[in-house]
Amino acid sequence: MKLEANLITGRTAYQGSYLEYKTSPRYFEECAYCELNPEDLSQLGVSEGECLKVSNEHGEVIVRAKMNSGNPRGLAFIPMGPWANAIVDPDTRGCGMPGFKGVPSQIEKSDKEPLDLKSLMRTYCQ
Amino acid sequence: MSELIIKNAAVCDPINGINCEKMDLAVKDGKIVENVSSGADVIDAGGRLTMAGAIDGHTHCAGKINLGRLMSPHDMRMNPVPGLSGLQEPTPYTRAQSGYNTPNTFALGYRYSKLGYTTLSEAAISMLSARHTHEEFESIPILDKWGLTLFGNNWHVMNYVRDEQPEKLAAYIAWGLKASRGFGVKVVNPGGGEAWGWGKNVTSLDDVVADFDVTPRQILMGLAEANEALRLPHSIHVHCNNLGKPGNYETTLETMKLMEGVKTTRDRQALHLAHLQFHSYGGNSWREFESATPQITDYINGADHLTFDMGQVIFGPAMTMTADGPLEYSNARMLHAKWSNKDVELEDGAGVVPIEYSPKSFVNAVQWAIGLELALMVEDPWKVMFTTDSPNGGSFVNYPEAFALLMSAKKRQQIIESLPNLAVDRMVLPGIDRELDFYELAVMTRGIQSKMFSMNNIGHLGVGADADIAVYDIIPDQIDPGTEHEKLKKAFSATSCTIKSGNVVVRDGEIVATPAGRTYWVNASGCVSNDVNEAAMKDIKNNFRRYYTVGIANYMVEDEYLPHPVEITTEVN
Amino acid sequence: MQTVTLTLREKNRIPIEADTISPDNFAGLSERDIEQIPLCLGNTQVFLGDIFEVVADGSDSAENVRIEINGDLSRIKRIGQRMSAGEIVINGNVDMHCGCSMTGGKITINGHADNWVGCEMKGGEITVNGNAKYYVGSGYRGESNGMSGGRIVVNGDVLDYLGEHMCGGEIVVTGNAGLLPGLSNNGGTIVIGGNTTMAAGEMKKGMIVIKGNLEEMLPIYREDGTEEFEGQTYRKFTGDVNVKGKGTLLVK
Amino acid sequence: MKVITDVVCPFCGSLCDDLTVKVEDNVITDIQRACILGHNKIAGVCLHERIESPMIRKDGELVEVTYEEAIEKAADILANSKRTLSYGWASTSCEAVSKAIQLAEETGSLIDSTANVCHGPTVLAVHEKGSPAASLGQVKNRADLVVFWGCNPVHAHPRHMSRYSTYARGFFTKKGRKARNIAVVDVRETDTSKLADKYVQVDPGCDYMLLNAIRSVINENEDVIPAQVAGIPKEEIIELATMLKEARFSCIFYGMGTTQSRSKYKNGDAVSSLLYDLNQYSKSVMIPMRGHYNVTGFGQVANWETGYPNAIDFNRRLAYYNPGETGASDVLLRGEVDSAIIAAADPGAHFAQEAVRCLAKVPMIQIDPYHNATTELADVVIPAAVVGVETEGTAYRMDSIPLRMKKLIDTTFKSDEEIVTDLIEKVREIKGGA
Repeated sequence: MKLEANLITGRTAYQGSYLEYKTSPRYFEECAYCELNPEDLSQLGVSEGECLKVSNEHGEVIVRAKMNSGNPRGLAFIPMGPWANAIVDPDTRGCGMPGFKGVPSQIEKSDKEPLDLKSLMRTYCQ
Repeated sequence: MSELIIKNAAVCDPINGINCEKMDLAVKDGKIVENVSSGADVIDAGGRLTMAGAIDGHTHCAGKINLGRLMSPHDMRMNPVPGLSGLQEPTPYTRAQSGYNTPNTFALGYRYSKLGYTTLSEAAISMLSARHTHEEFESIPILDKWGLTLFGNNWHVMNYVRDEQPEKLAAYIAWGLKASRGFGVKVVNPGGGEAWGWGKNVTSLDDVVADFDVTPRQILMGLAEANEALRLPHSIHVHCNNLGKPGNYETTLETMKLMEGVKTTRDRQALHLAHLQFHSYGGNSWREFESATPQITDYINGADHLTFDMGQVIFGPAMTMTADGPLEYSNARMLHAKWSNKDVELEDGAGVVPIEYSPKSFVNAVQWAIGLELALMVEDPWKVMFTTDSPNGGSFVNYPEAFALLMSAKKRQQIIESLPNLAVDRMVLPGIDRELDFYELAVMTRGIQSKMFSMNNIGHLGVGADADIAVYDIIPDQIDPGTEHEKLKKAFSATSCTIKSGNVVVRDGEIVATPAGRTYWVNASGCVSNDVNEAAMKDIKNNFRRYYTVGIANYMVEDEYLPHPVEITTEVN
Repeated sequence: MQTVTLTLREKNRIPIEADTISPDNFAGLSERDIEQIPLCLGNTQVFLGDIFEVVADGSDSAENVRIEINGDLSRIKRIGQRMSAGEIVINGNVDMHCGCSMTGGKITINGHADNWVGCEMKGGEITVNGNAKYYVGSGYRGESNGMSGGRIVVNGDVLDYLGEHMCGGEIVVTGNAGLLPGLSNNGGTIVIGGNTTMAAGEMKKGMIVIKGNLEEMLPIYREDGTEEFEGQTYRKFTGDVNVKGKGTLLVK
Repeated sequence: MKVITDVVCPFCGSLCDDLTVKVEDNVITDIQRACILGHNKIAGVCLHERIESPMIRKDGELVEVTYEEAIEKAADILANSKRTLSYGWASTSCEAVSKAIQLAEETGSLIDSTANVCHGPTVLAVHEKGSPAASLGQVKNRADLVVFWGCNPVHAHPRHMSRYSTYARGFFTKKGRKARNIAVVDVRETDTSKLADKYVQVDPGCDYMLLNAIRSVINENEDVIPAQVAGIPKEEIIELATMLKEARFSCIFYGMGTTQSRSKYKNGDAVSSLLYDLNQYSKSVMIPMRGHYNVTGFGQVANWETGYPNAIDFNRRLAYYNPGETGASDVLLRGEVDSAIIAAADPGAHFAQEAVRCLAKVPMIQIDPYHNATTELADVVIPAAVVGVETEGTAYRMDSIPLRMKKLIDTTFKSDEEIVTDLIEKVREIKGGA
């Protein structure tokens, strides 16, 4: 079961409070998740804390599921940070700004765990 | 420090009554001295025209010009005045340069220096953003600067004027000058800025400013009297109400008359009118628009309490920037142009709008003429300060073009012939054959500034003055400015030599050194009694606590922002 | 007639700024002279001969100069900038600003073009026989006049901001266009063969024809009957009403 | 014990200047009035692990070296590169920015700030239409309508609403929250939208459509608006436009929801155009919700020193500017730089994957107080003092009001400004010798 979703990324106060402490496990907890509408989550058969694979033409990332009834259906939110950025649209559309919001993506349940910061960054060094 | 002697200079120094006399100038420790030792460095001026460093007494060089830059990245590559505009590579002495109307700070310093200017008076410091002005000042190399602080729409000012507390008003101004490290009192569209807080404006000296119950007339009078009570070196510097509107000359006349009653406490004018060109319009609509220079200059020729600057228009692209927020919005609507606005809490505001003055536009052509008319129809050059209100009427790099116009009736006539007939009918310039000489030009670019800002150390070449000197590649008795305008323009565009505080900064039109300039500010607190000051501070602190978004402690510009300060105090010892 | 053939020796990663490659600059120059023309590679200067194999034949004035460039030029910018006459044929992809500010002559790109192709163009003709990216025929930052004359034909797709601030000339795109084509049009003509979206914001004058599907119509146009264009009938819209625009937007 | 008052918070663009900090034995023991973001940043200086020593990557591992070695290595990279990207400079002082620009000019580099992935499009919008703005105090004292468009201050600027906007009490707004209406436009309910009087849920990426529809109402062209635009019924659009038109003073605060969504800078451009129309009827201004506390300051300094606010390319010695070509993300995405110097920002964490891949490939110098994602990719790491806590300097608030950041505690770390000054000197030495 895959959910077609529109991915947006953005700030949260909690992600922000660990901005200068990225090596802390709290930063990981506050960034490596994806918020979905409860109905979307139940459609995927996923409950909060379980893992999701979010993928699109730019890549894929494993994050934990989180519920947010404020999201309309089909809208996925991942806090700004390395996990979100693994799958944003890098094209700057002629004006310098990559596609951090409005990236068509597929979401499915995963039994893999999210990578921690260092492991995630290491994938870029290969 | 080193010694320097400039030999065979044709010195034109109106403050000291010297009119193109061949003489030597001795310089020691950055000052003009009687004589120097035989070991002094020698510059042979070869009979060239030599004046004190020029002073731009009303220019927008720091602060809201940055908003102008932000709005016009395309300005950076504009190059209508080669050598003084556009993108220029760094050299061993200079940083990279950009821009025309809104050049970067480095270009501002270099290009003014090339024109022989050594001091700038920034026309408006917004108090809450004063640090910004001083940061840009510090980034402009070579030149000395000061800035005039905006007071005309300040809540404290309006409250004290309404409540008839002139002493507290003076105390507030002294405090505000210190907070902003400002030099003098700038008044822009008094009352209009506050009205613009609600999207409105005032239209006469007697409109009542909503919520504050004062009129522009009262604000002007209150500030002028406080200015004198504090013995400030400069008079109030006024941008009248109704700038840029047909028929506004009446408001301007009223403003001038209002100040007849002000008793000055220093030997200078009681009122300086900024960019008078924009305030000398006749007609009751744009259709009827015409020059009202005769009405304005008739009055000025009979008055002795005021000075003004021209606000000359230069054809081509310019960038208007002023604290007159409502004016800029109406400019933007009229011109269908980009519009920036910045209202500042409890204080003034600002607006920035690009403009293009076209010789084909009848209005623009008349505007162009009015600036020249004002300078030529006022008999006494000691009332006229040369400006383009850079970059409002046009960039300062065009000053040589405007000098040439003032010095040549023939050149003016050539341009007039290319203007629309309708425009020519609405101006008085075609009938004027006066041509300024070098002496009068030196008055308008150096002498009057020295007097009107009470800056005895600059604007002249007498012993004891700062060694700010410009040598132009002109032999005064071998040129006819009336016919040789290209030669004249070229010489005024790049000095043979500019000396700043005794340092040679320009040689043969090129920058050869970039020492840091100084920043002047006026500390008038000595003219305020302690108890009045304490009472005013109580009000000020109260307003900060309730209405400002920064604390009073974070409002005062710190010493760090003036690494090269010159503090001027005003009390009589 | 003068013909010059440039063949890229090796594909570069750091962009080369090649505003010196134009018929105006090559006219009357020998092979040797052309090899000595400077180009910018990052913060260093290189010579044309270092980057390209140069074969030149004949010597003539700019209008009779034909430059053919072979290779993957996707990191070579500003080819044909400000050219006034003659012809450039590019066999391969080309980087940004190709033909920008040109006033005459002809550029043919047998490959894909990058951003700002024909930007602030005043005259002449550019044909892209592949796709082009962002800001085809538009203006540079802050400038309110983009392309003011000449003609650009893209026989493929283009991306966003096609013809932004255009005030004259003509752009024809055979394929699809990205977001917001024809923004602030002030007198140019744009024909889009395929689909696009949110067209013609702030158009004051000029015409924009969309033969395919206009996916989202900006709520700033008033329908104004129909109009024929190239034998087809289109719904005619006039606007942008918010700038009191008199522009014509033709939509199927 | 030292009590320092009127401390300016070095976290977000709100630049709150009313913090009180207590210091005992050079350790911060108490912070008053800061939000969670500011508190964690200031407290973190003494709590979080710092990069203790300069490091150079050798055989894949960062090993500690002397400061001089690190500077030498860094200068060597810069002096020998053809196209260096200098990036970040937003969480630092204007004085450091000035030095960074000088370094970029002297090395023929390209320099960009974090506006690249934040309010860069806002800057492009100003180029198009200008910036009808006001200081935050105008909003506090006058605004009877505040619109938060695509921004979420509860999370990103936690004290904004109490100090400047929603709850602030001013001269004409003595009743605070009761004196004003709050409207929120967003694609999803947020903690900010929950506090609004009016919440408008726009379809993702359709802000430009909605803004144009509002303009059509303001300009009395309602007839051109279809029954629904951007997922919002026409009646609701008219209601929102009427709120704006009838307000005495309104302010539209806008955030990444406008700059990063589909039509990017055209959203800010359209807000500007809306205000150009609206001010015929009622006073209205716009203020961008800037993120890093001094990203505005970078723009100011760069603008006066180079003529351009960010994305400045000195490759050809002249300043050249063209976001989309000279932005940090642009050049990294195209893989066209051959070295990088990163300071006071973390592109490793905040850039798109393709850009990060390029950063990983080239020699990269990092200047930062903390180990972050970028450190994982860096070849030279130089630790720095935390501006606003360990060193002073100027910062600009989101409304371009400059404030002086204080030094609260002593440190042995060098400031960004000092480090860049040393780098300039070393680069000159290398280039002079060559």
